[in-house]
Amino acid sequence: MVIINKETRVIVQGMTGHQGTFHSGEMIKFGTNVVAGVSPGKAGTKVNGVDVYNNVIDTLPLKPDASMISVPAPFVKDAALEAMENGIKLVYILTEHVPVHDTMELYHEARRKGVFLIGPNSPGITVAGQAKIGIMPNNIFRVGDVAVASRSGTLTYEIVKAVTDAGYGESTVIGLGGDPIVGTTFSDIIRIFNDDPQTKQIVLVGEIGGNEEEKAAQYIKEHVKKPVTGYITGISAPPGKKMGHAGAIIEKGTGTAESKIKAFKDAGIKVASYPDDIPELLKK
Amino acid sequence: MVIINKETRVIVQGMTGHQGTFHSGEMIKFGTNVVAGVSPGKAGTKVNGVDVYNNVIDTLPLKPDASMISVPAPFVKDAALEAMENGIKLVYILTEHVPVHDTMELYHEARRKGVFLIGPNSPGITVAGQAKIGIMPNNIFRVGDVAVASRSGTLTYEIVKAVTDAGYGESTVIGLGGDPIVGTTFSDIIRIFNDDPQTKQIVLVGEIGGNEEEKAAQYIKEHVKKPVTGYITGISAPPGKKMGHAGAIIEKGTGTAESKIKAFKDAGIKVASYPDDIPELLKK
Amino acid sequence: MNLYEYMGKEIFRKYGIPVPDGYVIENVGELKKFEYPVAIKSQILSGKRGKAGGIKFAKNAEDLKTFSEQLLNSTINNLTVKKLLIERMLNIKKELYLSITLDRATKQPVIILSADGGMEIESVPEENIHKIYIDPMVGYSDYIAREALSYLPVENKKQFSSLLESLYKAFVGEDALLTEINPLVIDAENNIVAGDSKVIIDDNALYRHKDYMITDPDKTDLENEAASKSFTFIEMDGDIGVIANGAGLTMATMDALTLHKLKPRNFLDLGGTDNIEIVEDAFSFVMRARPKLIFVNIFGGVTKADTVANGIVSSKKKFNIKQQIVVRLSGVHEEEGQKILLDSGIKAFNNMTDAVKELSKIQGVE
Amino acid sequence: MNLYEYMGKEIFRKYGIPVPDGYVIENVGELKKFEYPVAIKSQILSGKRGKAGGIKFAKNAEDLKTFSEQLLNSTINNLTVKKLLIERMLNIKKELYLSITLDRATKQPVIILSADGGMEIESVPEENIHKIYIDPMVGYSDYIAREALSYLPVENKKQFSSLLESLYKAFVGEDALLTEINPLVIDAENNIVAGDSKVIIDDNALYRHKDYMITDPDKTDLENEAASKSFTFIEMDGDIGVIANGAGLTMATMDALTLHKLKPRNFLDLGGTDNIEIVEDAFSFVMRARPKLIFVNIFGGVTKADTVANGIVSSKKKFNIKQQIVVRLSGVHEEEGQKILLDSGIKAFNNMTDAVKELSKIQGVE
Repeated sequence: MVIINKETRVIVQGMTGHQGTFHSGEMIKFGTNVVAGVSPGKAGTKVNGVDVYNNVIDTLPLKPDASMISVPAPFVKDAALEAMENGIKLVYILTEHVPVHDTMELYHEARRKGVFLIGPNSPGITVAGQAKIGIMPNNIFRVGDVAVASRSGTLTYEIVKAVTDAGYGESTVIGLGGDPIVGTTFSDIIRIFNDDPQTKQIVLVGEIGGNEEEKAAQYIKEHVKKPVTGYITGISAPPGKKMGHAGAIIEKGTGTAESKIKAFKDAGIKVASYPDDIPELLKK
Repeated sequence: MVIINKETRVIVQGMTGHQGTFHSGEMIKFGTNVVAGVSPGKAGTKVNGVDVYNNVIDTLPLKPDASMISVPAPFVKDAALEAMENGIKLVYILTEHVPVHDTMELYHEARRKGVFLIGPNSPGITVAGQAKIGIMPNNIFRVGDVAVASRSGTLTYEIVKAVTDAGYGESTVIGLGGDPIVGTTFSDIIRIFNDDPQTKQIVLVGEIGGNEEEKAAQYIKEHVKKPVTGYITGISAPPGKKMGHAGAIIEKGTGTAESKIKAFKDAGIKVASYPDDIPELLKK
Repeated sequence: MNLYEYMGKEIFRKYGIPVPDGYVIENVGELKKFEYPVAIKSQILSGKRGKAGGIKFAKNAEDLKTFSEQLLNSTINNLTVKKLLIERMLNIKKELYLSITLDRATKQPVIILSADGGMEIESVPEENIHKIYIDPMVGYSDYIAREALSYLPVENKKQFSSLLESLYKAFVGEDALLTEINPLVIDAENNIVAGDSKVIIDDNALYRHKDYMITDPDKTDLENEAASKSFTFIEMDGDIGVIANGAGLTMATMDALTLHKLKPRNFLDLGGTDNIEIVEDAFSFVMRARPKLIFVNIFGGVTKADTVANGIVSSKKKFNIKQQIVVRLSGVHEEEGQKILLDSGIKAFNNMTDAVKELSKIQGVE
Repeated sequence: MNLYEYMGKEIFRKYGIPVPDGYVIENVGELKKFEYPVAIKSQILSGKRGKAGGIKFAKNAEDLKTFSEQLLNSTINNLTVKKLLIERMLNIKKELYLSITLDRATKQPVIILSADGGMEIESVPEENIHKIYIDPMVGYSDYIAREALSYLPVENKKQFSSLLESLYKAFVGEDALLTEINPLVIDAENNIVAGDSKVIIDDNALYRHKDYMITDPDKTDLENEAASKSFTFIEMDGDIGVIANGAGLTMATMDALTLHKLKPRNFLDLGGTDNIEIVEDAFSFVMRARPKLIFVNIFGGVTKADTVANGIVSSKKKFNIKQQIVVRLSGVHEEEGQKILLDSGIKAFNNMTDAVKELSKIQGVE
């Protein structure tokens, strides 16, 4: 188990919304311990059998450990601050299109407060057989020893399914989020995976932009003995063109698909050319 | 030794000013390792034989550990941020009349960055026989085992001199500063004194306002075996009247001289009625 | 610095916090045509102003003039009423309490709220007072208003949220130690209005707010004049003029006098100086407070003992001081200082306890 | 969103950053009486505009008109010039470089400076480029300007400090990803003026800046229209229309095509949706880009495979699509989706590699 488990007490900010309702239901089906919802003005109602409160502070008697944030982008910063200032130590932001200046502030505040921040624009985290906070499809997982970290959403499901279909299982799967700044990066998660006894091998699904893949590769080179398989998207992206919220602004010198693939190879990481190739590269 | 010693590499921000020049000279006489001065626009000059630079960043090759800030109050926040953001881990602010909102920001930034912030409006810190950062008179100290923490300036010198004249000596003497918010409080320093093998007994010179004396008393009650002597000023202060920068706004319920003296007595601290009485209460 | 109600309300207006329409007068000639009824509010820095008769209501111009004449220059709670705030009377449905102040314990701004407004917050039961702390590194965010609203019977939630955000901006932007609205009025139309204001600005930050700052209404004229010379000088009820150096030592001096049943006429911190003229300035303020006896308590450091001794001697001549001066001189240049004093016939002690005993003897309170 | 020079300069002006006097025209009828000499600057989003002939100088009204006529609607670096900025010509003494951007590695704003201005910053030697990081929790403080000045030959230090503070305020206040001034001009009177502007605003924050935002000048009309419907849609040079779901999967799709020497006509991320109409909207944009062949690559999750299948079938009818559609459907409701497609004669693959092979076969690039 890494980061969350069956006991983790989760609240959902924005639970009465369309996404909040659907995904909290899926989470409960998966086995997640959803203890409360928060939606201003909706106190007293129930969603998926779970009580809804107006404010995070009202849920504190339930001792929440984690919050999933599924509110519209303009309200994400406020909701995440509400969770962090009320002492919640794991905050996951589902919402996409969050202004990067908002995320930047949340990133630094999370580090200051010792909050594990996932996202924004992330599919969340799933620990197979334990709990899921986020929106990954429930049925693609099998309990196993492959940990996956990815900057993508759909592509992650695709890869997890391929891994499962090939007869492997997963320990922890985390979507870091597709934005230029996210709370948890490859270099953070690689340490955690490396220390997790349940994880025997690691898959990293990177993307052009930033230098987190390069930093993680450096760490792997120096500290990680577990086999690592990598894949980088964006090799075809024209320099300077921005591929939506994929965080794909090519940066001078670093951040290209080439530099990331090179860093991976230098660190002894097996690099797949297509997502479909990943299962073949896993250690039997 | 606590906090600083002969080796501590000190810079002085505002060294070319009247106060900066005088006190850096006294510090050097005391034995303090003053490695550089900082005064914008004054690079290339020397004060007391020490090179002056324009910016803190220019002194980084000298590996400064601590900075003394002696610039006018409106520039204190900027100077302290300059020191902290450049990685200096002990920042002492001599200046009085710093706006409390500025100090509040510095307090939180110091905690975040792990900076030991002393002051503002503080006479500084002296480790007898080692080093002094601040403005305490050089000739009142003798190396010994009495640690002193005080919220006052002149009153501290008076008490230290009385302690020395009575045949005792000091380990570390720190002036926490007379403002409503200061970087280091009694409850911070009491832990440090308690852990310091050189310190055999402790003198706390408190003042009305705030609840730091009460918090320290609680800690002493639970953790401190060393004898502690206390003195509280402001017993005569009319409620609600503010005694200048002494930080003496009486707060509802807590913060009165009575509540502090009671907290001290409850914690087994011997309480002096007059500053002159302190040496008599010390353990022989 | 404590601000008068009308000054606090000017700040509120600047930050978009609704206040009743109104204007300030210093004499009845300044009364204007205005919609009735109006409230006539004495501008004094004192609680329980209403109970003491400092607030009256007028239904017409005649009443307004009569009451204004009564209030202006009257004495309420020992304070002279120099200004009146004439305000449109609010149609009050509910009174709440809202303030932001600095919590010294956590070093954070704290919002204090209560559904029980209109009375002194000290008399509101603890369980009806709610506190919300704001981390100054993060600042205000909307969830704070949502939480605040969960404690208050407010229907116009949007208006309250924006008011609270504005109050926080005023607190930070004006370097306030306190921004208090009591009562925070909900009127018959469910609008939220600041019924009163109590604002305290950090003296040390006044240089950033020169626009509206003149003299501190909470200080005596002499105190204000001393403040303009950077002395911390406070007038008190006793008869012993005090000059000491350092806030802590000065306060300890007051304490020692009080413990000996001696009564200080003033608090004066000479500060860290080494200038005879500043010592003379200090004497000029103390003498104007007309003490019966003078106590100078100095521990020399930055302020050297001999400089102070010279200042005492020259002040004695300059201000023709007849009162007895008891001096305690210690620390840097102590011996030089004591000799200077002795030469001009003043005996100086070198410890505080002895000097205070001498004062007791002179005052016959031993 | 990339802003034109004149838009960036409007922002600069709003924050008090000095810019040359000037005005914008779309046709020569809008030319005004103005002090000569003037610079005539083509408003296109392209570097090396000057070298490509996009900037001209006029000494009198006649030249101004002639050059403006030449430049307007001309093509420079493959872009059509629709607007000109007419500006008072600066008397340049020195050109510096100054920008603030977001450093993804440290998650902080970073100030980038160089005494070598007026050329592309990429061509300035590393040792002449200086970086100062700003902690966003602390913000700007004056020492940052002092440090910056130690790297730059600037005499008017006060003006520079205030300019730098304003640029940081603009960077934060306008949700910028980049605020760049190149050249930062020091003129003959030692005044500092922004000679050019390059400003990029975070698309996700445009809702906070509705005042000056209309359409993204950096996007094609079709891209802008798609953006207004919240699609991430980018036109490209190839011939295969692409619809996929999720930014990562869409990008991986592009990569797979490219690795097989297939050329995408567009990037279109369907996003997480479960609505047939959105699939139809996606097709409408792809069809307007006139692809030769269409590739739909879906991994069902929130977006269910059968919904997409239904959307494909209805789009085919609605837009009368003659082009071949290659579909890969996998994930949630995969079997239902494949059946729907098969029923209307479209063969769906369930893995990406097979689908791409099929495309290669059709295009004959195997």
